[in-house]
Amino acid sequence: MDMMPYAFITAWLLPLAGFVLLVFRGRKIGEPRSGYLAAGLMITAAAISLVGATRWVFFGHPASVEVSTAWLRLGTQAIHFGVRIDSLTIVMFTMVTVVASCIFIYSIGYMHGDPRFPRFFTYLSLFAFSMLGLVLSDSLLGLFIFWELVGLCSYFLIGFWYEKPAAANAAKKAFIVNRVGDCLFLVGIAIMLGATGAVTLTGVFSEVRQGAFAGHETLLTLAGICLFFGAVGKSAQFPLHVWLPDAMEGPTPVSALIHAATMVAAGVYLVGRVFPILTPTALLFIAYIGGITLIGSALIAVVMTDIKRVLAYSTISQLGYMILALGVGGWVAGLFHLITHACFKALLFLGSGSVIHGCHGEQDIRKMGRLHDKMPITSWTFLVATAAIAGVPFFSGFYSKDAILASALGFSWTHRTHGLLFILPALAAGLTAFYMLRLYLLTFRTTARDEHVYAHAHESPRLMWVPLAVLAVLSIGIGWGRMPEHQAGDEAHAAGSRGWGLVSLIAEAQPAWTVSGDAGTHGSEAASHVASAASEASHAADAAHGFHLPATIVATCAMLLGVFMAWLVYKLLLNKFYFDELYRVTFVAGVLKLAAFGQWFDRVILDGLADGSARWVARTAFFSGLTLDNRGVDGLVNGVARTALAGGNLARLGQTGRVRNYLLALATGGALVVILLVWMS
Amino acid sequence: MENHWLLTGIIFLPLLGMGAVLVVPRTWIRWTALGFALVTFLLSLALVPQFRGAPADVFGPAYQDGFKLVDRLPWIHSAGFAIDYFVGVDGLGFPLVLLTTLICLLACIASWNIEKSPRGYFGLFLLLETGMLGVFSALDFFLFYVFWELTLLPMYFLIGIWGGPRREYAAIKFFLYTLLGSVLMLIAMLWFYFASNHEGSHTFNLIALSTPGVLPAFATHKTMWIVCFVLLYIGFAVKIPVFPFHTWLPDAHVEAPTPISMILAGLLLKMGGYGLLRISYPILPNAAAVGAVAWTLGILGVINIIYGALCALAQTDFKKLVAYSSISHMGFVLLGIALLTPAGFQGAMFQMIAHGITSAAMFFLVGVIYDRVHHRDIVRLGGLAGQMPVYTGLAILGFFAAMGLPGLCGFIGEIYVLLGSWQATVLGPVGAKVLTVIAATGVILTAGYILWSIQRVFLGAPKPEYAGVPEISRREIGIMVPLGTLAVALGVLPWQTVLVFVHGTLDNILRLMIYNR
Amino acid sequence: MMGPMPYVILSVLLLVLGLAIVISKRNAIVMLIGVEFILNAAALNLVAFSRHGAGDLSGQTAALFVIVIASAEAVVALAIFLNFYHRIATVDIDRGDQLRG
Amino acid sequence: MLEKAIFLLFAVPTVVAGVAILLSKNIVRMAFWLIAMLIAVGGLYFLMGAYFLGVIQIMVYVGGVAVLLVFGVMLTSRQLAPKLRPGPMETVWLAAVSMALLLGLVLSVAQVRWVQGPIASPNSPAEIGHSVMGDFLGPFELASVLLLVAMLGAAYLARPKVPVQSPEGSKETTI
Repeated sequence: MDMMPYAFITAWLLPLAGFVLLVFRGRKIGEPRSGYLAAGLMITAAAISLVGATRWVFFGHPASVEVSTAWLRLGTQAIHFGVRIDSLTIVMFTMVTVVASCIFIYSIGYMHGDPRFPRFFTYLSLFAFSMLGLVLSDSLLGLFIFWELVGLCSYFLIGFWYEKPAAANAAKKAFIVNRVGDCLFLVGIAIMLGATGAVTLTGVFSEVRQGAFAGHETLLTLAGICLFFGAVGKSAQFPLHVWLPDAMEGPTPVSALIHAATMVAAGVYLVGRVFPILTPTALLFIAYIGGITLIGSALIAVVMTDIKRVLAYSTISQLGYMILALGVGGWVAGLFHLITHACFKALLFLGSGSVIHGCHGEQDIRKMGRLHDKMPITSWTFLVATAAIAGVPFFSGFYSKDAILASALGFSWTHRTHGLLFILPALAAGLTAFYMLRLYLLTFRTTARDEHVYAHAHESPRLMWVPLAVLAVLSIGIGWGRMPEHQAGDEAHAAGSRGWGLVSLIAEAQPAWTVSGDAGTHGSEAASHVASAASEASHAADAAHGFHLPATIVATCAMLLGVFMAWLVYKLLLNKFYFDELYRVTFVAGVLKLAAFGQWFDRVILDGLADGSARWVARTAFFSGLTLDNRGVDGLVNGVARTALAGGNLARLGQTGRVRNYLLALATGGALVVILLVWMS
Repeated sequence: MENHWLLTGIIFLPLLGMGAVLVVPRTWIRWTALGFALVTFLLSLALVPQFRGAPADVFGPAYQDGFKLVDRLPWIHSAGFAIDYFVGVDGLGFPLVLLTTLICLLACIASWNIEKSPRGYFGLFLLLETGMLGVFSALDFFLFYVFWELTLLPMYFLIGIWGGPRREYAAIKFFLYTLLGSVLMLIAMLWFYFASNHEGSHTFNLIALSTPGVLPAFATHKTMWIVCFVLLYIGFAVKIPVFPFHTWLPDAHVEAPTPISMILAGLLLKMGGYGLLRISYPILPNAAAVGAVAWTLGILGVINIIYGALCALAQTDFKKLVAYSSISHMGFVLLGIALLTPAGFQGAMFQMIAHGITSAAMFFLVGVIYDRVHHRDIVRLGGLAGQMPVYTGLAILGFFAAMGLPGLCGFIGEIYVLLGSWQATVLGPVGAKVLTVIAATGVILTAGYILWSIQRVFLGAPKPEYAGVPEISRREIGIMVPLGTLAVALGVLPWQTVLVFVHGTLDNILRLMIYNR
Repeated sequence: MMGPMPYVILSVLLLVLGLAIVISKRNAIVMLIGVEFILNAAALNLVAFSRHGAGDLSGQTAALFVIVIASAEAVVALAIFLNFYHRIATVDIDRGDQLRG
Repeated sequence: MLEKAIFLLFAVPTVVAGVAILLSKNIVRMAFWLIAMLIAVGGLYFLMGAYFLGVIQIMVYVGGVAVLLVFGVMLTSRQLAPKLRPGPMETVWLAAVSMALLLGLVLSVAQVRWVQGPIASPNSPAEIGHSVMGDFLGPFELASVLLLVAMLGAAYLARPKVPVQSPEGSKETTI
């Protein structure tokens, strides 16, 4: 096991090597070769991590391995830079490398002919390095550093086609909105460092466990929420999700890699990592944010007509699922969904990229249709991903979504006041099935609505569809597995019934101790309703066992309903051109109204809020920068100067240069002296 | 104490260079200046070994023991005054001396295309370097003051003669502001001198003045140290510059020629922060620990951060934007110093070095554009990424380093200050935290103005009027490479590159504070 | 027998009158007239004290010098004013408020 | 008594002359009032027994300086149109200052307790000549130099400015 961390570190540094090579020699290396170089390094990294993961799973392993080196001292606190490897790291690392490999290969085909081809792989390599660093990092500070770096790569890649003002704007927006979250993340780190004197996760946990926050539970809650706000920004949760739809201005592989599979999931990963210190109140807050996000964006996705935007809102919705799962205590379920979602959403994006590529840049699904004939492989893989995300049994999404619903149901069952936390995801499950099937049907089935697009559509080259196939296989099979029966962290029952598959591997990493669990059992916090309620929820994963069946039934029903509706629409509107109008008069009118409202709210209120605050800042900036600084502060200073000048001028009045005035002054002075003398004598 | 000639040599070599520049033939002037700047830089590298080793050996048990390469000669010992030529460096002065020689070397290369009377330019330039080196190594208050004023004069002429259209206004403004500050400093200096009692006589010796008991009158009179602190503070605040003494900076920067802007932002502003750490805090530790003082300085620091960033956001003159960003960044220095935490001190010191690198880089980058398109209006720029890809890459590196991107030098300074000030106790349980949170929002604004200017300058469709703009030249790349390398090196290994040389001294200064005893 | 008192009082009157003339008149030539008043006041004083106080001739001699200097002054001043007049075509002394021609 | 009468006879015209000049607007009249004042002062010198001085006063002042002044007036009186008068504020201020000065000086003079010394006897020009060439030789020489310089200076200053053709012929210069 000793070599384990170093193997992963090697795999981690490979993309960095690619980045360094490409940044200095990119243009020399040229178009295809730079892509092959980056992809080759990435595949090597994936291979290393797969070997490592295999070894980890099949040859026994400790709970976690940590390697760190002294990095710096912050004041008096020594800060180490280290990596921490546990089952979750292994899973995430492998997922990132594998998905990234697929997307790197795909990009070679997709970006073919772009004048900045090497640059693209430079950024991708840097992104892969940063993302893997984020996964490996053992401290909050390390997480933050790579957190920012992935944000930077996201900035570069969204703005890759910077000639388009929309792309440049979207990139800027993404970065700045993320910075809002990061700012609070930083505050969270500051709280943690201030209270515990540690930034490593293990250090923080043990300090918190020993009562670093005793008597300051509110502060701990605040810290948790601050840290969570980092995730809100990065994982595009309400209300900071506004950047993600705009981020679709970037090239499609970027959307797949960064804005679907990996970077946006980093927020979920972060919440999962800091889960032990989240107080019940913080968890409840998280759960509700997730709930609002998932239903809102699912509604909006229904009315989107841009293929990538549908997927973007669907991504936000799915991330909401994960956040909600973590919020209700379904730690395993949330992270499980993260992995499955990464596979099928990457596949969906790559599929959409393939469609866009095949349709020569067309993104409007109203102009597509019957593309199944032209690009069968894309169509089939897309269908697989659609099934996965919709939650069709035996596809990966089914298992993970089922786990989430079970956790949510378990939570709601024990806390009836929070029933909404189950109803929302259940509803959204139906919506998901509906809008995804709608997307699939409109794109690949029905009729060809735009002859031009249809006529010129073609299947993508092999370089692009092979990754699709690989991801399709993953989208089906990755979710298979079984949870171990024993309670998490309960070593006594470890020998009981071993689970298998991905879910069991994730379950191994589940934190054994949590603040919320602790709060309930020790009663150190006042046994408020929320506290005790959520404390039990932290064991929702265990409780969920009993709720799996009902959750499955509900989810499947919702899914079937969604599918049925989509099929109905499809049947009704087959061969009809004005499908949107007919849409409205049929049964989905209400849903659509709601969706339209959601979209309006999103576009007008939230985006308006973001833009408005930007405008407000700009106005303040212009006021302070131009008016206040020039007229106020500088004016004050110049005022002093002007006063001095005026005083000088006043004095100059006497200085007329006229002999007579001087003489008069002289006489005045003389008179004064004489009178003074007379007076004194 | 034994005399080391190395430091004296470093300080006065540029002065020698000035003499040489004044006599060599016209065609040799640039090379002569460059040669002297280079040799000075190489000599200053010889300081590094002095600061390697165990912290206890390098920094000594107390602040007063940490000085290396001390050189001391009697200078003015008449009319009852005891003024020494007394120089030495510790962890505070050493990195700044090194930074000075480096930035001056780079600025000298950046000055290559100065056509207007180069003899005078390079002469004053080297004089300025001597002045700054003297400030960063003087240990006698009087000597410090002399060097402090010595930097003022060349700067005045360098802006006033080689500057832009409004150069006279800017130069006068700069001069008046700084003079105001230094006059107040002079009062405090004389006050210290006549209040001091070091082995039976008055003294200007900064080390002696920072020894407890040397200023007996100050031990009891609270008003006295507060007044002196305020006098010194205004002197240094003008240089940092702290709101509301900052308005000379944008004007001076906009009018100054590019290399002078590099020096002004990269080095001259550091004299303010250095002065606070070298003079105000060690001599008046009680004053610094007063809650009201810490509050004032902390709030002013936060105002600097936010206000500077807001002002930067509003500018359309590229150089003015960078100038305001300097104000914002120097706010972190002030905040870090004000709240009296080890991490804050380290962060402030690191931020000074980091800002020295990034601001020099940014001003240089702006100068590169200005040389090519002859204006600095951000609104009219755009799409340069297509025409000047290498330049764009370097510029983005420089700007992101300033923005505080992890892995680059700006980040370390900011996070040290923020994390340090969060833990401060001098403002009560909540005060420091509130300040920290407000300061942290400055990070968003920073991202705002940096990204917005990147977008407006580099991104977007290429504009036809800049079609023939030549790519950054080899000389200019040569200037950016050291700066970029340092930005990365300092960002990745902050401890090994900077903090290991300074932390002991900073801890010792902090230990001087009553507050920490 | 009168003392020096009336002379001194007269001299004071002449001084004040001369001063008033110099200050109030803008004509350069008239200013000279005022100056003559002041000089005569001084000379009157000198002579009076010479007669009633010192008892020797130094006062008278000094008065003689005053007359000499006054005439020299008048000559030079007139020359200057003529020059001034040629240049600016006025005798208004207030126009001569610049230190250059 | 006679002495007082004679004193008043001369003193009153000097004061009247001063006041008249102050109030007058005609520059030629002012010049004549000046002559009157100078003659009266000369009379006072006679009254005090300074006969030589009185003669000199009348000869140099009235014959020289006053005539010079009249010439000046003539030479510069081409434009008399604008009345050159001070502003009202200035006049008021001047009046106040003059009164204050007068009052102060008279008061201070009045406070003096005069010590009567020996009355100098009337003297001859020869005695004055001895005094000038004896005790006051230095000042005398200085005064003569001053007169010379004044004469030369006046001649130079009053000389008309004629453009002079320089030997090179191209440049016009004024000396």
